[in-house]
Amino acid sequence: MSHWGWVALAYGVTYGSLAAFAASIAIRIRKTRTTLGENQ
Amino acid sequence: MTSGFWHQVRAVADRDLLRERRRGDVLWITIPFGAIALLLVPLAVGTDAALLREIGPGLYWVIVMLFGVLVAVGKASSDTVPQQDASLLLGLDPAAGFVGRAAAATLLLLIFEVVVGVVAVGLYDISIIGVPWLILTVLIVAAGLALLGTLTGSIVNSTSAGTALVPLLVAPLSVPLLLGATQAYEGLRLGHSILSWVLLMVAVVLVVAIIGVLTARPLQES
Amino acid sequence: MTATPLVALSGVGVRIGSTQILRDVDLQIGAGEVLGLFGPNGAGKTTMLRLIATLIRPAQGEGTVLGADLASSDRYDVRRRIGMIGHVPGIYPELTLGENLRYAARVAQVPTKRARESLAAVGLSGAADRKAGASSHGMQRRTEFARELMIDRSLLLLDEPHSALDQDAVDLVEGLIERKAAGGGSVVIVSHDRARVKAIAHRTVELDGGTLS
Amino acid sequence: MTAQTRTRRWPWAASALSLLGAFTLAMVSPADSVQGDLVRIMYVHVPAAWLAYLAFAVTFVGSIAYLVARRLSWDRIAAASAEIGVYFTGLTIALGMIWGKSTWGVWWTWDARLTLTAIMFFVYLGYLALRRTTDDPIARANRAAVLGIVGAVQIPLVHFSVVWWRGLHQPPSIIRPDGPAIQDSMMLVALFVGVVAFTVVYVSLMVKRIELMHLDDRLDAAERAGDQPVAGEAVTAPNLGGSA
Repeated sequence: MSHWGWVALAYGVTYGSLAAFAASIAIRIRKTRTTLGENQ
Repeated sequence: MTSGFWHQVRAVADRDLLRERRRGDVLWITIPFGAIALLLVPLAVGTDAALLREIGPGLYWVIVMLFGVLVAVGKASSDTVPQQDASLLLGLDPAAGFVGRAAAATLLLLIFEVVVGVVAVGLYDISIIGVPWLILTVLIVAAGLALLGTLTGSIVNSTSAGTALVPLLVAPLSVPLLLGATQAYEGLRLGHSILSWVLLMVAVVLVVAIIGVLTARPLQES
Repeated sequence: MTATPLVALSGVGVRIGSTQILRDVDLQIGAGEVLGLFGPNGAGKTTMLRLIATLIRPAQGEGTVLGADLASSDRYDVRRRIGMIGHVPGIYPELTLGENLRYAARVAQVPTKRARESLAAVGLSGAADRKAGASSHGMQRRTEFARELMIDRSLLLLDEPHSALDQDAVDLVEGLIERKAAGGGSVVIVSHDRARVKAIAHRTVELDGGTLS
Repeated sequence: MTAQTRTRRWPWAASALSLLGAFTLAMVSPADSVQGDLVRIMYVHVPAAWLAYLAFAVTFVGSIAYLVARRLSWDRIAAASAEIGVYFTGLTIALGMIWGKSTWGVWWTWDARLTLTAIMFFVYLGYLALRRTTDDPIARANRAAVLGIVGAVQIPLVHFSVVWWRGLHQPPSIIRPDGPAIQDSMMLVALFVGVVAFTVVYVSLMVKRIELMHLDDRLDAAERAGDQPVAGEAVTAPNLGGSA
């Protein structure tokens, strides 16, 4: 794979996992808020 | 560190050793488990003598780290809540309890290391060299691993996962001991000075012992 | 009871995990008093004993036992003066009855010859070399009584003392309780056997729904 | 009831902005004379490793603070930071392997820092496993605090042992696998901004993760509100009905 291919993979893994981790927290926050019966 | 403290340490150590002698878990379960691991590896990686002589020492120390710690978490060294309550109400200082349990585990680990060591020498034709240093290494590893196992054992103390979690907690933390022991033996073989590795292992023993004593009371709380 | 109480709890609550076991418990136990504690299963009687034994920190309220504040570290110093015989015997099945007592004597730092004497006092000298795991529940409880005889305690906490004991063992227990109360110590008995306990207790309290009434 | 926990918007915005800045810098900075464009992997690999250790340092401080002050807020900080630390450690290892494969053709180069990061990953994975096995908040905080301290105090010991061990097996190579020398100031700027951006991300994740913990506690409390019966009330007098 070309150099840019590896770089793209590295940044894809970085930003992809960051987004997934952040999203998992945000989703759990929204879910808990709704069960607590509050709006955002 | 009054004389009462060491008196209680000996009482706890004797108690655990007596319980182990009666149960025989180390002798009949943990040691055979280590020995069979040594037997299985050549079946997997091939029985070429030079290869086995090369990987023998390292493999021995890995088995000591992974299975030796089971000595410190056996039934003989974990108390039920009523047993802990009774000891506490006898005025047992949790720190003395910790040191006593670690001392008993150290002795049991020594037995493990020696017996499994004999099996390793036999199967892998490991040459025993630099004996005084080797004995020192075996002693320090026994103490370090026993302390790590006892400390994580009291951290995990009667949680739902129970003692299964201890080997997972100990394995990464035993890396300085593992490298210390393997490099010490390597150094002996090549005639280098192994003081730095021995001091590293002693540092592990001191650090874990100090943390164990200082956190004995908060851990008893939970 | 003008003397300062051995045990004083005010507004004490205990929570384990997310369940509330005890709530705003107020209790005073004076020296020389024998207190009966009754209540249905799960009312928190055993938790109450472990609380008084300083083995649990109160989640709410505060309390002192033998002068030590339950939330501070001086509770470690009074523990040796508290004896507790719980539901489940706190002894080691692999060790013999004698070895269990010798261990207790060594930790409590009393002469180990007392182990033999106290075993004889509870009528178990013949069974000293029998493994605790191989002994009956009644014998294990007697061994725990022997342990309490061996060490001078100011406070005795007994969980269902009459259960699994034959007649002369019951006399033994009640003798121990009377001697302790006469000597200025106090005893808390948790039990379902209201008749027996009412006979020897000065006062009884009902623990229901986690609060005393 | 505890104070209403406001939902905070700024963390996600701040993180996105700073990452964008770091990304552009990483792309515009010059290629490395030897590594070529592969050096750009360093602008995410090094910050990730740096943040992993910062996170475990926060867990260490939080653990000590909890044992001293006995306030659960410290335990929450220690726990959130450990969780985020394990994430960053995992990311560092993944990036290290991508670097290894692209530069040396081998996924795992046994380079000292990468090996050390892998060991730390398992120590704090054990920390998270320990927290999952206890449900009583006080007992869990006590135990996690001790392991948080043991884990951190061991890092120097593990570090020395691995670096010494690595020293013995250092294959002669033009470029040490640990990373190329920084040749150009622009590279340094890109790296620095990368670390700053990742720190902003770390703080944002911490803020949101602790917000979630507060909400979980409030949910827990709501379930246990006043009407929550005491455990004992679940036991009622047995009613045998038409027994003989």
